[in-house]
This record gives sequence, structure tokens and C-alpha cells, in this order.
Amino acid sequence: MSALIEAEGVGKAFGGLQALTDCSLSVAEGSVSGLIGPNGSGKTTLFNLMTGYERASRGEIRLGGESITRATPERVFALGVGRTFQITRLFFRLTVLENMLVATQRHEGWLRSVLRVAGSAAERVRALELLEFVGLSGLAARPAGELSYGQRKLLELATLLVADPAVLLLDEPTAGVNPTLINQLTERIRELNRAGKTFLVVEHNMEFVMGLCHQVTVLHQGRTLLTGTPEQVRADPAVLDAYLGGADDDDL
Amino acid sequence: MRLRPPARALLVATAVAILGVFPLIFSSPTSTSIAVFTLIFMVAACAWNMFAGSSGYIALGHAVYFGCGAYTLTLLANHLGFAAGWGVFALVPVAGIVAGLIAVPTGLIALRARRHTFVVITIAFMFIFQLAAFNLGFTGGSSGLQPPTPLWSVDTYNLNFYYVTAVVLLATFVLTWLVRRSRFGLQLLSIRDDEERARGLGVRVARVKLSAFVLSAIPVGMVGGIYAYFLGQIFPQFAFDPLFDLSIALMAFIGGLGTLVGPLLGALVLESLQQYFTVQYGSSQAYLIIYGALFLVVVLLLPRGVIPSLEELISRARAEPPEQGPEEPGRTADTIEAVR
Amino acid sequence: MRRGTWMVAAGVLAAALLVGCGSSSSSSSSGGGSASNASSNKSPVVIGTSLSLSGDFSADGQAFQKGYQLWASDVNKAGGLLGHPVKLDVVSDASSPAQVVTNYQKLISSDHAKLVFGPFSTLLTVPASKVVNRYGYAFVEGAGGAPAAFGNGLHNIFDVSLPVIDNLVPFAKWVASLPASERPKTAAYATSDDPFTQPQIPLAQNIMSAAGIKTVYSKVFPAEVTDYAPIATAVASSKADAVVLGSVDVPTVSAFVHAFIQQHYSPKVFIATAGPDQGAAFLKAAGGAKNAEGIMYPNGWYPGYANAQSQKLVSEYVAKYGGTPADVNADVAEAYSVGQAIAQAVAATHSLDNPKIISYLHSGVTLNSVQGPVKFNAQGENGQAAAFVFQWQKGNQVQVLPVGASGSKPPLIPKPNWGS
Amino acid sequence: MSASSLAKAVVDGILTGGVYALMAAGLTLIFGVMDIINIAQGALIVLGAYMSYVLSVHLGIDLFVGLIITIPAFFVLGVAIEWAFMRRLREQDRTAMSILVTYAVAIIIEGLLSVIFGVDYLQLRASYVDSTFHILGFYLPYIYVFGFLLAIGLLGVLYWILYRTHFGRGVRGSLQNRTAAELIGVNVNRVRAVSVGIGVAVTAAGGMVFGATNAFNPSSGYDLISRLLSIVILAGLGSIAGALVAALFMVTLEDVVAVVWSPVWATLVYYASLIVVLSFRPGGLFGSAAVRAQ
Repeated sequence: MSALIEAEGVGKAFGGLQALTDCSLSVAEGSVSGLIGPNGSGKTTLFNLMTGYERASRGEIRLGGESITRATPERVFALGVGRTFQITRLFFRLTVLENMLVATQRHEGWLRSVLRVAGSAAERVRALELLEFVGLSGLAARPAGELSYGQRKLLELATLLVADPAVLLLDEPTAGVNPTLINQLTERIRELNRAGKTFLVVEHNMEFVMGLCHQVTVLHQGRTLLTGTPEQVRADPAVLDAYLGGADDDDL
Repeated sequence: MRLRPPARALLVATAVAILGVFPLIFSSPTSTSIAVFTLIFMVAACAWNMFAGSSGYIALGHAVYFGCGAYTLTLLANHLGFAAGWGVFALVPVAGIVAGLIAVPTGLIALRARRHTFVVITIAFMFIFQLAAFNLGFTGGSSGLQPPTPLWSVDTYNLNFYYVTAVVLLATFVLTWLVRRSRFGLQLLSIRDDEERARGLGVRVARVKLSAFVLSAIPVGMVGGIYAYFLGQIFPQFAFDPLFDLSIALMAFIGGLGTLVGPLLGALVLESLQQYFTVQYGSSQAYLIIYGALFLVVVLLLPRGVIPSLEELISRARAEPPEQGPEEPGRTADTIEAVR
Repeated sequence: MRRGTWMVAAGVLAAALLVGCGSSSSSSSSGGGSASNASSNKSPVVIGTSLSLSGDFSADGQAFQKGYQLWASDVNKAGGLLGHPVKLDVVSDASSPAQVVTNYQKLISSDHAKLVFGPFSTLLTVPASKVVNRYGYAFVEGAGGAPAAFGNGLHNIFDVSLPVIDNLVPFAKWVASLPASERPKTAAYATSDDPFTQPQIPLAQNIMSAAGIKTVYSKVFPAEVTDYAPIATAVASSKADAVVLGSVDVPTVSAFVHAFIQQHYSPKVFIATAGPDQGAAFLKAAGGAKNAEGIMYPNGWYPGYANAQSQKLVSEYVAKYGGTPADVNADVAEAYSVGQAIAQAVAATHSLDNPKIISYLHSGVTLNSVQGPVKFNAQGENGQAAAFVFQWQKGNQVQVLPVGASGSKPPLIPKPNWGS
Repeated sequence: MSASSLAKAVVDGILTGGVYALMAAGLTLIFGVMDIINIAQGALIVLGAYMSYVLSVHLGIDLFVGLIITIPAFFVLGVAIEWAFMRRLREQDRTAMSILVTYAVAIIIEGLLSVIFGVDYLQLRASYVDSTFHILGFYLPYIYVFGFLLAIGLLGVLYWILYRTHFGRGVRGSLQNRTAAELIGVNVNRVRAVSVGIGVAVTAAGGMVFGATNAFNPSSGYDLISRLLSIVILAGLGSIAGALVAALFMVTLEDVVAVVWSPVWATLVYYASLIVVLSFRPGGLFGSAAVRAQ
């Protein structure tokens, strides 16, 4: 299996603070990969670099072999990389369905985008199918702000699927979600993965990671500590050290 | 408000009919004069809201485009030797286009910033343009400029301006309506709610914001031109007036920021009442106190603007149990179309 | 929470209404309080005017209102216009040009004003004059004298006051004519960017330069400055013998006065285009008569003007509004003159017909006013206006120029040092 | 253009800048804590000037001594305004609606002042308003120096309150994260009321110095708002030290341009430089990254 999205020797400094020093990661096409590490190890920063929200100070990010190191978030998404956020981000004042329609990737001229009604019939049908898939179709007309926390996580995932991205980067998808919904989420990810989607998941829930991922990368103090199967990672003493000795400052 | 399409069509038809016959019924020059100014502000508030209300970027510098429209019409009319009369109205779209062109560089700079910083940059632009109008040679400086004055009779003068402005208003409203229901409009709303996430979903935010900004500047420039022509005189401090910026924002807020008809309602109520009260009671010493107090009362009783507050009342009256999201209190009943 | 909102709202409204009731009774829009004195029982003639009772021009607007009211009560005592008592209809324009346009239409079409008087400031006079012209009304005004107000092809506008552009000419000529020993060697010119002041300064500067007075500072400053210190300091450090200040209001002059005092700079000659004419209001802001001593200003009128009508106006003002003669500012006289010009035109034409009044005013007659003779040129400017220069001397406004004119006293030169 | 008049312009700018910082301090505190744009700040400054006028003319109390009365009175006024109006606005629409409310408050204050005092211009008087001392070749007016010292003193007190007291921690907590502040037991409502109270109280002092250095009437406040707002944003929201630096920088720049080039371009340069600086530092000179991250 070839690498679909990869980071090589990536570093990032904020002012004097070195958030990432040397970080390499490779996600094979069709895999579900995990990214773990103690708080402050730079997981979210890495996500931000991979999706264009931050610019890497050094190193390179590649998607399908092409560099996307300097691409904007809009561009990264258009190339087929979708992401969710650690704290769920939705358009709270838009309805659930409208949230789905924002992501529609349609290449049309500026004038048409102004004059045409948002969401063609086909797009609406597709959006409703995806809402069905995550179990939210009954709430389509509700403002997204009225959803429960777990429902928001599901909606956030569903909005990405509208544009049919090849890779999905999920930042702590289970945080604050009740066990029933976690199971539902796991199922959906497996299903999508079978359909050919590649995943990279940041997670603290070890059970979830170990159960789901084919391969896990451990970040520690801005460096990749190791990459391996869940079993290898579990067995590595360095990982345990990293977690035990991990600082409890805020996640960057 | 979520009305069924037939009801909505009826409402629109009624509004257009009222717009058409108003000056024939209330034909006194006092009311038609107030009506012209009110229409001018309705256009401005509606256009402003198309950008600011939808994107959440509270611009307080649209007087730049108002003033540029005013100066464009006046300068062109004078230099191209337009005879006073209907011909000058042909320059109104030109005033809009020039305002739109000026909105491109100013928008590019201002839209790099967000929130309060954006607000202050737009204010700064307003003062820069005002000072430029004072200091540059071709603007006539502090003595201002005078467009040709039409020799229409008392009976037709206001009417002609009224109907021209009414047409601009209809066009502006149709434009905002098209934008609101379009994909572009949805992208604007997504920027208002969460710009970073919108980017992550492929929305080209810089392009969308700038387009909306420029689009909203055009009608403002057009009414700026009409205003100059109607008054027959343009001075820098009135063309580029910080109070204009504050007024259109207040109108949109009081009607309901981001709603389709709220700003129209806000401008209708605020400008006409303000002019009426000033002419009627302005010589009373307590005028300012009462005006301010009434204003306060309205804001305190309708804290979200007229349209959203009314919607809230209606939906409560329909005895729906109030549904509260875990983090976002209150029903977010924007006039956005839900699924049909 | 909700109940709290209602309570506050209700409280605010109640308080506002209380204040409103309390003071709206004291506000009056009709100056014809003594209309009953008029022997006539004819229907009243409504005269409309829009004044800036709030906003930027409120200080002058309210002074104008007093002038109009004094005129109305005087004319009513004298039997009114053609036997009709005068009823003043004053509306406020809140210093806004849009409002002024609506207001004059309301005055003429809804309130059926037979005649109209002008508003305050050139900024509002121009749009107003165009509206009034549509109705064919005569537009006599006292405070729209900037060149921008004239030459618009309007046949109906008449300004009873001194044309602004000539304001400083007597001063400049006098300075130029001083014996070399007394004549200032250097002069500083600073002017606000305003249609009222801008045109006056270059004219004065030309005359003074031609007389060999060197210009050491000449700058325009924005109309709305929040910090005058650097400009005033720059003028002070130029150490000019004469300062010509193009000011529109009291705060500008007072800022320069204070900055000059602070910089220990006392020019030999100091003239400001507007501000010192505001009587006691100027003294209050400048910090008393000692600071005002020797400051000059050009104008068509001052409270001590040796004119019987003018003296009467001053005493009436003091009787009605209190204070001292120094409290009467020139706005009052400008407004009063507007009424006088109209009254004479009405009397001469025996009608309230505006076209007749317009052609009478254009006929080249010379009218009387508390500001002296009024004679309109083709554009409606008062070509006969007396151009005086006044000077503050010992807390009084004293006419000093033209030298030798009736009522002129010798100017105090050099201006004494501040506070001495 | 002599070097000395340039130096004088810089000194003038610094002294006047201090006064502006004092006038802006209340605005930045209220803005930062509450996310409220207080349009009434200008009207409050003028109100402060009138209060000092009444105390000095009718009761013969010295301008600076009078602050002992006006500052507490303004504190109460601020708390009342917060309770009566600002608290009633909903979180979601607060910034927008605050503009409406405070605009109305400004109009009411202007109206009350016109009814009580009329519209003639006034200026505060005291022996030190016009007197000066000679130093380094310039004459420095005492009032500007006293005003500057008052500004530094009060800003210092504010700084101390914000960074050295328990209450200040609550304020800063509310500045950064409202919800988090609530979670750790900060009584956000009380913090807000007191913050607005303090913000308005400081404004009383700003009003006094304004009234002693400018002639004012009830509508003088409007010209100040855009300037103060730009200082606050340039400073970075809620930053007291930033407000001082921004005010000194902007006013000095303007004064120097007025002397070196021309007063008419000075204001234009002021706003243009504001845009340039904010384009590169959108969070303001002392703004936290938090503003950008939102």
C-alpha cells in the first residue's frame, strides 16, 4: 500500500515555542491510522499543518506524492482531505441540512454561484442520504446549534462526506461522546473505510484507537516516537514513559 | 419569517404596491421628502446587511461608497455637461460601479482583519476618504460641489427622485434575495458562523467575502449619487459621514441583523420617524432625551431586533415548547430557508 | 430577567416623558408671545425657519432662534406685517442637510408659511436655498455668506450679512497702512478647512504680503481637530508679529488663546474670523476678559454698535434672556436683520407675495438693519454691508475699524500681553 | 522646520497622548471584558467635564480635588448603566446591540446636558490651566503635565487592580474565556458590573482633563469616539499598557506630521498608519493571539 498523505521532517515554532521539532508520519491509502501522544505533544498542530491552517516552519507535507506544504485549507479540502476539529465546529445558526450543503464542491463560475439556489436537487438528496447514514435525517431542518454533543460530532463527520474526500482527519472524535454513539461512530468509520476511505485519527481513547486502527503513530514533545501496529505500540516501554512523564500543559 | 410561498408572494406584492402608490396618497412634499431619504437609507441598510449581516463583519465604513457615489455623480454631471433633468439619473449606475471599484482595494485590505479590528479599519477608511475629499483639488475641498439642479416643479421633484430610488431599492432587494438563497449566500452565512471551518470545507472565504463586500458597496454608491443630486450640494463631511455608518448599522440591528427584511423595516422606521420627530418636536428642549429614551426602550424590549424578536414571539405563541441547544441558548430562527 | 427588562424600559420611558412634559412647556416655537399687543385681529402670518437646535451648530442655531424671536415680538408690538401678527414657526434640523431639505418643504407646504427665513451656516443654507427656490419663495438669510452659497443661478437668495470673502479686507488694509514702526513685520495664517473661513484668508494674506509683511506660517487645518496644540505651538514658534486665524467657532479660538498663553507668545496683532464675536460665551471659554484683551474679529455687528435699532435690540435681549450686553452675540443681530429686511420688503410692496418681495429686494433699494444698511447685488450678497473690525477692550467689544468711521475707537496696538 | 519645534511636537504628543490614554482606558476595559462597544464614552467624557465644571465653579472645589467626588459618582453611574442596560443584552447579539444601547445613552446624556447647561462652549479654569514652566527650551503647560501624571497614576492603579488583585484575576479570566472563568467560580456578573463601573469612573478623570484642555459643549463627545476606538483596537483589547503606548504613538505621530508637513494631512496619516499597523498586527500592538484564534 502506498502512502496517501504523509508528513516528512515537519517542524513548527510559534514565536520562541517549538511546538513540533521533527515529525514524520505516513498514512497508507485505505488504512485507518491513529495518532496518539500526551497532551502538548503536538498532535493538533500536526493536523493544522497537514490541512493548511498553519504553515510548517520546515519539512514537507505530501498528498499522493504532491506537496501540499503551502496549500490553503480551501485547497487542501478541494484536493480531497477533510478534517474535524477537537472542539466540534459547526455552523450553529444554519440548519443541519444547510451545514451539509456548504461543503458541496461544485466548480462553477462566480456569477452562477450568486444566482443559483444553494444545493441542487441531487445535492439535497445526497445530503439527506448521508444524514440518514449517520442517523440525523430526522433533524435536517433543525438549527445545528440545537443538536446534542454526540450528534454534532456525527454531523461534523457527515458534512465532510458530502464532498467525498479521499482522506479524513478526525481530531478526537470520541471526546465527550457517550458509549452508544461511540459504537455507532466506530461502525460508520469501519463502513467508510471498507468503501475505500482513508482515516487518520487523533485520540485519547486507547480502547477506540487500538480497536480501530491498523497502524498507530506516537508523538512525544514534538517528535514522532515510533510508528507501528497497535500491539507494537502497546508493548513499547518508551511509549509508557512518554505518557507517564508527559507534561500536563495544554494541547497545542 | 417562515411563510408559505403564496403568503410570501402576496406580502411582496402588497409591499411593492404600497411602494408604488405611497407618494400618490401621501402626496405632501413633507412626506415625499421624508420618503426619498427613507428609501435612500433602506437601500443602504439593505445592501450593507447583505454583506455585514450575512458574513458577520460589521463594517462601519460604507460611507466611503456613499460619498464616492455622491462625488462621482456630481463630478461627471458637471464635467460631461449633463443638463439637469432625467439624464443625470443615467449616472446613478456609474456611481454604483465606481463605488464598487473602490470597494475592491479597500475591501482587500480591510477583510484581512476580523472582528473589532475590521470594524476599526473600515472606520479609518471612512476618515481617510473624508479627509481626502477635503484636501484634494478636484473635490472642491470644504466648499464642496454642486450638481446641476433639475428645474422640476414642486409637485414632481420629489416624485421623480422617489421612483428612481424605489427602482434602485427593488433591484437591491432582488439582489439580496438572490444572494440569500444562493450557494454564495450560504457560504457567507457559514463564514459568519465559523470562518475557519468554512475554509476547511473548501469555501474560498477571501473571494466570497470580497465579492459580497463589493456587491454591497454598489447600491450604496448609487444612492450616494441620488442623495447628492436630490440635495443639490455635496460637502465632504456630509458625503463621508460617520453618522451615516452608524445609522445604517443601527437600522439593520434594530430590524434584525442578517434577516432579509429586517434592515428594510429598521430603515423605514428609524429614518422616517427620526425625520418626522425632528421636524415635529426638534424644537423642544427635551427632544434628544425623549428620542434617546424611546430608542432605548425599543432596544430593551426587542433585544434581537424587530424581526427575530417577532419570530420568537410568534413561535412561542404557537405553543411550541422552547427548545434549547446545550450551548446556544435561544431559538436561532433566522429567515434562512429550511428544507422545502 | 425578562421582568427586569420591562421594568427598566418602563422606567426609562416614564422618566423621559416626565422630562418631556416638564420642559416642552418651556420650549416655544412661536415668537409671537406678544401678538396680543398687535391691534390687529387679522389672521396671523406664519414665517417658517429651520434652525440647528441640536448637533454641531446648536450654539449658533439657538442664538439665531433668539434673534428671530426678538424680531417677531418687536414686529408684533408694532402691529405686525401689514396688520397681520407674525407667528414664527421654528423647526429643528439637528445640523443635518437632509433634515433641512425636508424641513423647508414642510414649512412651506404643510405649515403654509407665507415667508421663510434662512438656517444657520453655509452648509445648510445651500441645500435649503434650492428647496425654497422651487417654491418661488424669497430666501433671506443671515448666516450663509460663503461664496459657495452664491452664484448657483438662484434668484431668490439674499444674505443680509457681510459677504464672507470681504470680512478681513478692512483689517488687512489697516495693517498695511500702519506706519512702519507699528506695522507687523511678519504674519502667521492658520485657517480651519471650512467654506466660511477658507476664502477670507488668502485675500487678507495677499493684501498684507503686498505691504511687505512676510508670511512666516501659512497652513490649513482640518475642520474637526481634537488637538490644536501642535498647530498653535507651530504658530507660536514662528514668532509672527500678526496672527490671522480662520476660525469658525469658540473652541478653536479658545484653544489657540490657551496655547499662546502657555507658550508665552503674544502677537502684536491677533485676529480671528469667528469665535470672539460670541460675546460672553467667548469670554467663558477663553478664560476671562484679561485673556480676550486686544483680540480682534471682523464682523458686521457688535453689541455696542451705535445704531438706535441695535441698541434697542440689545436692551430687549438683556430684558428677555438676562445677562449683560456682552452676552448678545452677532448671530442674534444677523437673525434680527433677516426679519427687518423682510419686513421692509413687505411694507414697501404692500404684500406677502414672494415674487414681488424678490423683485423688490433685487431692485437696488437700500434697507435698514441693526447691522447697518443692506443693499443686495445681483447675486443676493449685501454689497453695502458695513465691514467692521472689533476688538475686545476691557471686557467689552469695541469697534475699531474702519479708522475714523462713526463709532470707531482707536485700536489697541500692540495687543497687550496675556493677562496684563 | 527647526529641531526644537519638532522636539516640542513630540513632547506635546506625549503629554496629550497621556490624556487620550486616560480617556480610552475606560473604553478598553469595558470593551475587553464585556465585548461592548461603548459609543457613550464620548458623552461620558463630556459629562465628566461638566461635573468638574459644576464642582469648580459653584462649589469652588479644585479640579483635581473634585475627582474625589466625581470618580466615585461615575463608578456608581457605570454600575447602574451596566445593570440597567448592558446586562439585559443577550450574549449572542451583545456587541451589535451594545452599539444601539450606548448610542441611545449618549443621546440622552447629550439631551440632559443641553437642557441643564445650554449649548454654549465652556472650558474648565484653574490657576494651572494657562501657566507653564520652562524646561529644556520649551514651555510646558502645567495642566498637560498634571493631566499626564494623573493618567499615568490612574492607569497604574488600573494595572495594579487588574494584575495584582483577586478581582483583577477574575476580570482577566473573563477577558480570555468567559465560560472558563465561570467554571472556576468567578461571579461574572459582578465582575462585569464592577468593570464597567471602573471603566466609567476612570472616564470621569479623562473628562476633567479634556475639559481643562478643550472648550466643550454637550455635543463635543462625538468627535472623540472614533479616535478612542482606534486607540483601543491598536492597543489590543483590554490592554491598559497598550492603550497608553497606542495613544502616545498615534497622537505623537499626528502632532509631528502636523508640524513637519501639514495639519490637514496629519489626521489622514493617523488613520492610514492605523490601517497599516493593524494589517500586520490584527490583534493590535499588545493583543493576545486569542483574538486572532476566534
